[in-house]
Amino acid sequence: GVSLAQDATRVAAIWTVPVEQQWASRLHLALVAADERGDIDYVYSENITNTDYERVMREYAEQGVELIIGEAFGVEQPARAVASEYPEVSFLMGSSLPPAEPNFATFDNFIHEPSYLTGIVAGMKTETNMIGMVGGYAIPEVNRLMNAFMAGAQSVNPDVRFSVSFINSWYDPPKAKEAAFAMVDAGADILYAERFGVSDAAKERGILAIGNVIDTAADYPGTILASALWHGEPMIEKAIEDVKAGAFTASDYGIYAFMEYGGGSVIIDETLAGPEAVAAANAKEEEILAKTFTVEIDDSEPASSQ
Amino acid sequence: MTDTPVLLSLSNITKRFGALTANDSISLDLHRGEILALLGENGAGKTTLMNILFGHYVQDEGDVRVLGNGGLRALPPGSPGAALRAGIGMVHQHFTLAENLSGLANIRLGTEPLVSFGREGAARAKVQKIIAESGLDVDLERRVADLTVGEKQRIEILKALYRDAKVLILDEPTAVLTPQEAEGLFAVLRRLAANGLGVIFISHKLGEVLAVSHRILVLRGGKTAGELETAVADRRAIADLMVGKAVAAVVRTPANPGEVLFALEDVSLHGAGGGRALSGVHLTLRAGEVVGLAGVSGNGQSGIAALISGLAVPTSGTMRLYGDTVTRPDPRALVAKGVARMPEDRQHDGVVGTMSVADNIAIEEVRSGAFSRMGLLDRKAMRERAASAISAYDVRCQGPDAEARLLSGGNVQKLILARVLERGPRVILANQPTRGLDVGAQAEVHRRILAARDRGAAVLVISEDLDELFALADRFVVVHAGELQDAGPSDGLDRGTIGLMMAGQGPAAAELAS
Amino acid sequence: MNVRLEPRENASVGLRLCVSLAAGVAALLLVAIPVLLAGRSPLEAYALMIQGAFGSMFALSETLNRATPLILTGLAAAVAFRAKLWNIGAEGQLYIGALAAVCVGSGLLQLPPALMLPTVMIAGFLAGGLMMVIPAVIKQRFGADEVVITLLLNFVVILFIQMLVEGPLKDPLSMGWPQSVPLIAEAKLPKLLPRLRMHWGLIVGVVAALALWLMVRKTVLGFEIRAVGENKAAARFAGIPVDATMLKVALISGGLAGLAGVGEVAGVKGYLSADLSPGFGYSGIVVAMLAGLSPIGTVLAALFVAAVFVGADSMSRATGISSYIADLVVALSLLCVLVGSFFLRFRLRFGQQSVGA
Amino acid sequence: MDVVFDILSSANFWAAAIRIATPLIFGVLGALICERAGVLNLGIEGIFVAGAMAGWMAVFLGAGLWGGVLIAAVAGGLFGLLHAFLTVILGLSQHVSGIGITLLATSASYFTYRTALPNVTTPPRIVPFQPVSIPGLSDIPFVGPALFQQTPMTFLALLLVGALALVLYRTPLGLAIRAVGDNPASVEAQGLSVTGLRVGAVVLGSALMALGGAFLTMSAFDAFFFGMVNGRGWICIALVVFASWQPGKALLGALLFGAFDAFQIRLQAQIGQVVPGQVFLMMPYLLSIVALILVARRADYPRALLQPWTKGQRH
Ligand SMILES: Nc1ncnc2c1ncn2[C@@H]1O[C@H](COP(=O)(O)OP(=O)(O)OP(=O)(O)O)[C@@H](O)[C@H]1O
Ligand SMILES: Nc1ncnc2c1ncn2[C@@H]1O[C@H](COP(=O)(O)OP(=O)(O)OP(=O)(O)O)[C@@H](O)[C@H]1O
Ligand SMILES: [Mg+2]
Ligand SMILES: [Mg+2]
Repeated sequence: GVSLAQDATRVAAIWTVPVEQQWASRLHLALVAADERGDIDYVYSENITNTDYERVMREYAEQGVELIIGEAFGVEQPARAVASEYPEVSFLMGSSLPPAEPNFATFDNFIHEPSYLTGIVAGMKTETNMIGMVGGYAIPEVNRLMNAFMAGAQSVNPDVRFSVSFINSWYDPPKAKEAAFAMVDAGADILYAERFGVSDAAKERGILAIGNVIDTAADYPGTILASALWHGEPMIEKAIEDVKAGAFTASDYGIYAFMEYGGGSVIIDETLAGPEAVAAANAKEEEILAKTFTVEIDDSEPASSQ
Repeated sequence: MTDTPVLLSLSNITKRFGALTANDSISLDLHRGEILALLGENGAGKTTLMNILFGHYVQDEGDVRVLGNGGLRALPPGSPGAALRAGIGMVHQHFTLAENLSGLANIRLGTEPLVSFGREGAARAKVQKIIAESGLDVDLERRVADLTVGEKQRIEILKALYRDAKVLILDEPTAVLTPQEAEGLFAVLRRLAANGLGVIFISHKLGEVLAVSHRILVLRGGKTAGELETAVADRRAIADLMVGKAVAAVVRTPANPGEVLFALEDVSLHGAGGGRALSGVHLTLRAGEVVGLAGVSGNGQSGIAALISGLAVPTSGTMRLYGDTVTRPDPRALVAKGVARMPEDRQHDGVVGTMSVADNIAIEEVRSGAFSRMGLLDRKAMRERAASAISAYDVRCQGPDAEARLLSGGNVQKLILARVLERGPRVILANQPTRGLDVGAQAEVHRRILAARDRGAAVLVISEDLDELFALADRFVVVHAGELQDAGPSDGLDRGTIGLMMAGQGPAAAELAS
Repeated sequence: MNVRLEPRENASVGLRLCVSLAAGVAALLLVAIPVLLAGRSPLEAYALMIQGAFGSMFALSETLNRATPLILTGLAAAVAFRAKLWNIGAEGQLYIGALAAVCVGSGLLQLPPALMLPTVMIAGFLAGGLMMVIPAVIKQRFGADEVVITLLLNFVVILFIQMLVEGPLKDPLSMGWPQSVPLIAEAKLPKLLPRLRMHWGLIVGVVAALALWLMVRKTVLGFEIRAVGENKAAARFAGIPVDATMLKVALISGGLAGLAGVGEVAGVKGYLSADLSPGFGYSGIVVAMLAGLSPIGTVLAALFVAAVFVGADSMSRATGISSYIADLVVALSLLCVLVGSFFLRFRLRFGQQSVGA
Repeated sequence: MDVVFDILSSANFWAAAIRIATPLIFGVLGALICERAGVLNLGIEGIFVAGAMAGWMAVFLGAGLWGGVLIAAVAGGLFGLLHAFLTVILGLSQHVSGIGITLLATSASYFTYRTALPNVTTPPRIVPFQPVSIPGLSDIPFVGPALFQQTPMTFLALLLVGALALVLYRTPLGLAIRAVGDNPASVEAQGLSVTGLRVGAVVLGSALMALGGAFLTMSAFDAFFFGMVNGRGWICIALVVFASWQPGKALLGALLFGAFDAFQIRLQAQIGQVVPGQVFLMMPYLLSIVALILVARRADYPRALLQPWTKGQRH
């Protein structure tokens, strides 16, 4: 029942994680930016358990929010049910399932392409031929990026071996750090930093790390070899535009994470990687953008090399 | 004694608990070198008065003054620390020892600055000196948990003496001691009093009081009932003062033993039931006979009680009830077969405090048809049974629905009597049946036990109070170090013989020695 | 003039109401602190809290929906704590109950609808119960503290569930997400009202509370549980099979927690995942203690905790205050009610009044 | 087998074990003090969070690292004071109060963090404690690297084990704490204050617990995360039973736990997904349970644990 601002679209986000979490933070930042520009009126709830998720969706829908952004991964059925009951509201939800007519659009962080490119850099740079990878949980959106990275590394260095472990927590940097240390002790000279804490271990041991989703190079000078970045802006801006234009449809917004839309990019520290690796990565990037090469999407759980 | 200076003076102490006035304007003086006995029925207010004196409780009215430099000074209420500093030491009715610490640690507790090092040696030397002077011999380094009750009590007294107490309060110190230990304690008290200590001594045992005290103060219902010099007092007068009316003596008629109802044949018991193991025990209980089991606490009484209670099964040997072998221990089955069991510690094992009187009376038979049908309780039957028990056994309480925890000790015992005797049992275990009860309550329990015997029940009385055993038992057995010896009919026995057998000498040797 | 504490024999209904009310007011006053810190008006926040918990049919149904598992886990704690069996493991038992529901209810078993639901519930009850019987047996056999064991088992169970939903139980249609195969329609608890999440689990909870209440007051088993809980030694002496009674308590307690899991999986979610419960097991302890371990009180306490949480969470959204305030409000309410319970057990006496002896 | 030997014989492994054990050492010592005095403190998990948040926030706002440690301890102590007020002074249920404290401390910490820093996405960082290396000692083979990859807080934790053992077994204060957890009447009868001792012990113990949390944000890592305590507090509750309430064994228990965790992390990284990762993660908990079963018979519970004490009341 609150009266709406004239032109600002009311947008609500519902995160199952704190907004610090890398994944949520990319969209959260884009939404905050849109809010600051005055395009939208942004509110959010963080750390909402899946048990509460449906209620929160309904509360926002009842409040007259026009666009609801969130994650349906753990609540696919109820989220879709809520959407069908509020046809006037647009839903843009992280989901592994297809969109649902008329108002339930989906997305995910499809940055497997830049991940593949970081794999190329890592594969060329590793001297011990051993790369350590520490993840939170083995879920598709994590597996996908890890698998692309591994494929990229193997494409340039068939001898490379991977050591993979999951710490079973999204937020336990001390533990992630310990897992990373273990990999360094086992001979890894590059760490794939899916979680906070891994790059810290790399920095402390003076080896290199691969960033994921966000750019943390400034925090770890001399450590981040390359990062696969996710940019929420293209998708968020597209969605807001669609809502404003009344053109929001139940489509897959996941494509806006692809490199061709600017939703994914790779950033390489040339002083660390050296020109050769940069060149190899750039060449592959050209192929991807030219659609002569497609990075395979593989959601299966990655495993250590035997 | 009244020529020595007053050490301690209580004036007009009043203490209420809700509607109950536990102490009603009580005054007393204690002199140097005096042993004052404080007597009274259960609940007369003795412990309460001492708790006020020691600062555990805060009195509602009145004050406590203690001799300090330059005369009597008022003690701030409610501070055990202040009482200790003023030279008051207390041995509580229930020991106040940390069982996980050594005796020495318990003695030192609270006597040194909290953060300080290396004072243990000096403390040990001081305690050892006190031990040498007082004869309170005990191993200071053992954990209190591993000490006997007598030793724990010595630690308690040492605690007071270590702080240079001028006044020593002992609340029922002999309730848990063997006669020999009690004698030892009296010797110590006399010696301490001779050195100028003032002693307040609470007891229910008139013999002790007459033997050790100089003066007697009797409380009744929270008021001072009277005061007399021990030299001019006799049992009868004291008992009458305590109860307010004459206490009729219980007379035991000669027994008429019948068939054997219960027997232990060469029974050994290890580990179970706590306490010492039993080895090769023979015991027979006959219809119409009371057997008294004497022994220093901890020699195997608890094992025998556990066997008859159905809480333990013999490791070897045979236990027979009405001639049949009992193979599995099961209190319920024994109860159903007519065994009545009175637990040693009635508050701990006898009643569930937060359940009602009716519940506690029905508890042993709650599964029987008398109180339940198809798993559903028959509340009405339970309440009716409780109502009749309350009136038949004179259990003082608000009614069948009153919580058992609100009953006094004596009334709990009556409740248990009502529970077990009302079924007309054929075998009765009476374990410490009157411990802590006053003379009036004692007489009542004794009467009930003898009445059951006369009805034809076989009774085993376990007691540390030889007076009680001589009052009840037709025949004596003595337990020592887990072995049971027959001492024969009580008529031919004297205390000395029993005492020697309790100390481990065979009946023949005991007879010779006596 | 001095102040003293005196125990009360029992508290009157009026006093109970007053104390509850005072605790509620105190909690609200405390909640004002974080609300003010966040720069909002407490009065507005209170109104929004009430509206969020009861303001609409939807809000009310959400409150009841959240109360449902809390009733059952609260009862699980209440029945165990009465017997002095410190079951801190309701969280794990809840998951095991849910697991059992999925095992029998996801198509493996084909039963007529009338039999399917009872089977699912019995399976959940037994599985949860067994999960508590294990620590109870360990306690009896080895003397190991059940507080710690049940607490640790919670972690083990959740990892075990994760393992299953990533492995053998994983739904092939879940697009790689770690969740179990869904329950078939016959195994689901029907909704109470269309379009609202409230389901029959609520009725199960209330019936369970009534059954427990009857059990405690009217049955031999209840009698024995009370006796064992209040004084084990006296119960043993009186011939009550203490160990067997404890195992029955464990089974009932764990079983109720297991039923909570069945409710969540069969009434709300439809499949099992490792995030089924946001700590309902732990909240159950709070609920039970607030209720003074009374079965009927547990229902009310569960409603209270649920309403506070749902109301505060909704308020955080309406005011833009961080949603962490919801847990903060629950915690403050809990502590206030806890302090209130003190005044039900004791009365303060001022000065020296004379009481007729 | 070779893998196992390789892991166990590496100094880095032992360094990791000690590092992982450090917050547990703080926590288990804290729980030990509380329980020795007769008070179970299930607030530990929340107090860890409060310590992690308060210490980090203080440093972030410019307090300096040791200042942060102090603030964390104070924050823990305050929650301890609340727990003591509820359980010691009012005699309320220790279980419920503890769980309430956990809920309160956790949510208050999160709320404060979010209200103070509303717009962070990457968590802000501080410069944490750095490993100290002592010239000479650090060069001793094996021991040197294992011990001197550690930060000052680890040394503080080790120091506290000794200090606590000293206080508990060598001072009258320790005597009094052990006595009050066994039989409060013994303490009162000797003129000491049961309430004072218990409140003191709970406050002190809670302060130590908070240091366990502070270690996570100020030594093991450099930022505060929601949920980062991740059950470490609860583990301490188990460890204290395992340790039979003795500081030396508490250290041993924490180190064993740390070693096992470090071991499973390494094994997981090396032998990979032969068995599901959860099996490794379960191991520390299952082993704790097994250990508890083995020590239970000999465990020497403080007899007055969970028993409230009200002066002038019958007990
Ligand atoms: N904790 C308590 N709180 C309130 N009232 C109590 C409490 N304990 C005992 N009472 C009251 O005091 C009365 C006497 O109890 P107590 O246990 O002292 O028995 P007693 O005086 O030793 O009597 P007896 O001679 O029968 O052993 C009880 O009837 C009860 O009403
Ligand atoms: N803390 C208490 N709360 C309530 N009532 C109490 C309390 N302490 C004592 N009473 C009651 O005060 C009365 C006097 O008790 P007290 O313990 O002083 O008796 P006593 O003379 O020592 O008896 P006994 O011979 O059984 O030791 C009893 O009725 C008892 O129940
Ligand atoms: Mg009495
Ligand atoms: Mg007394």
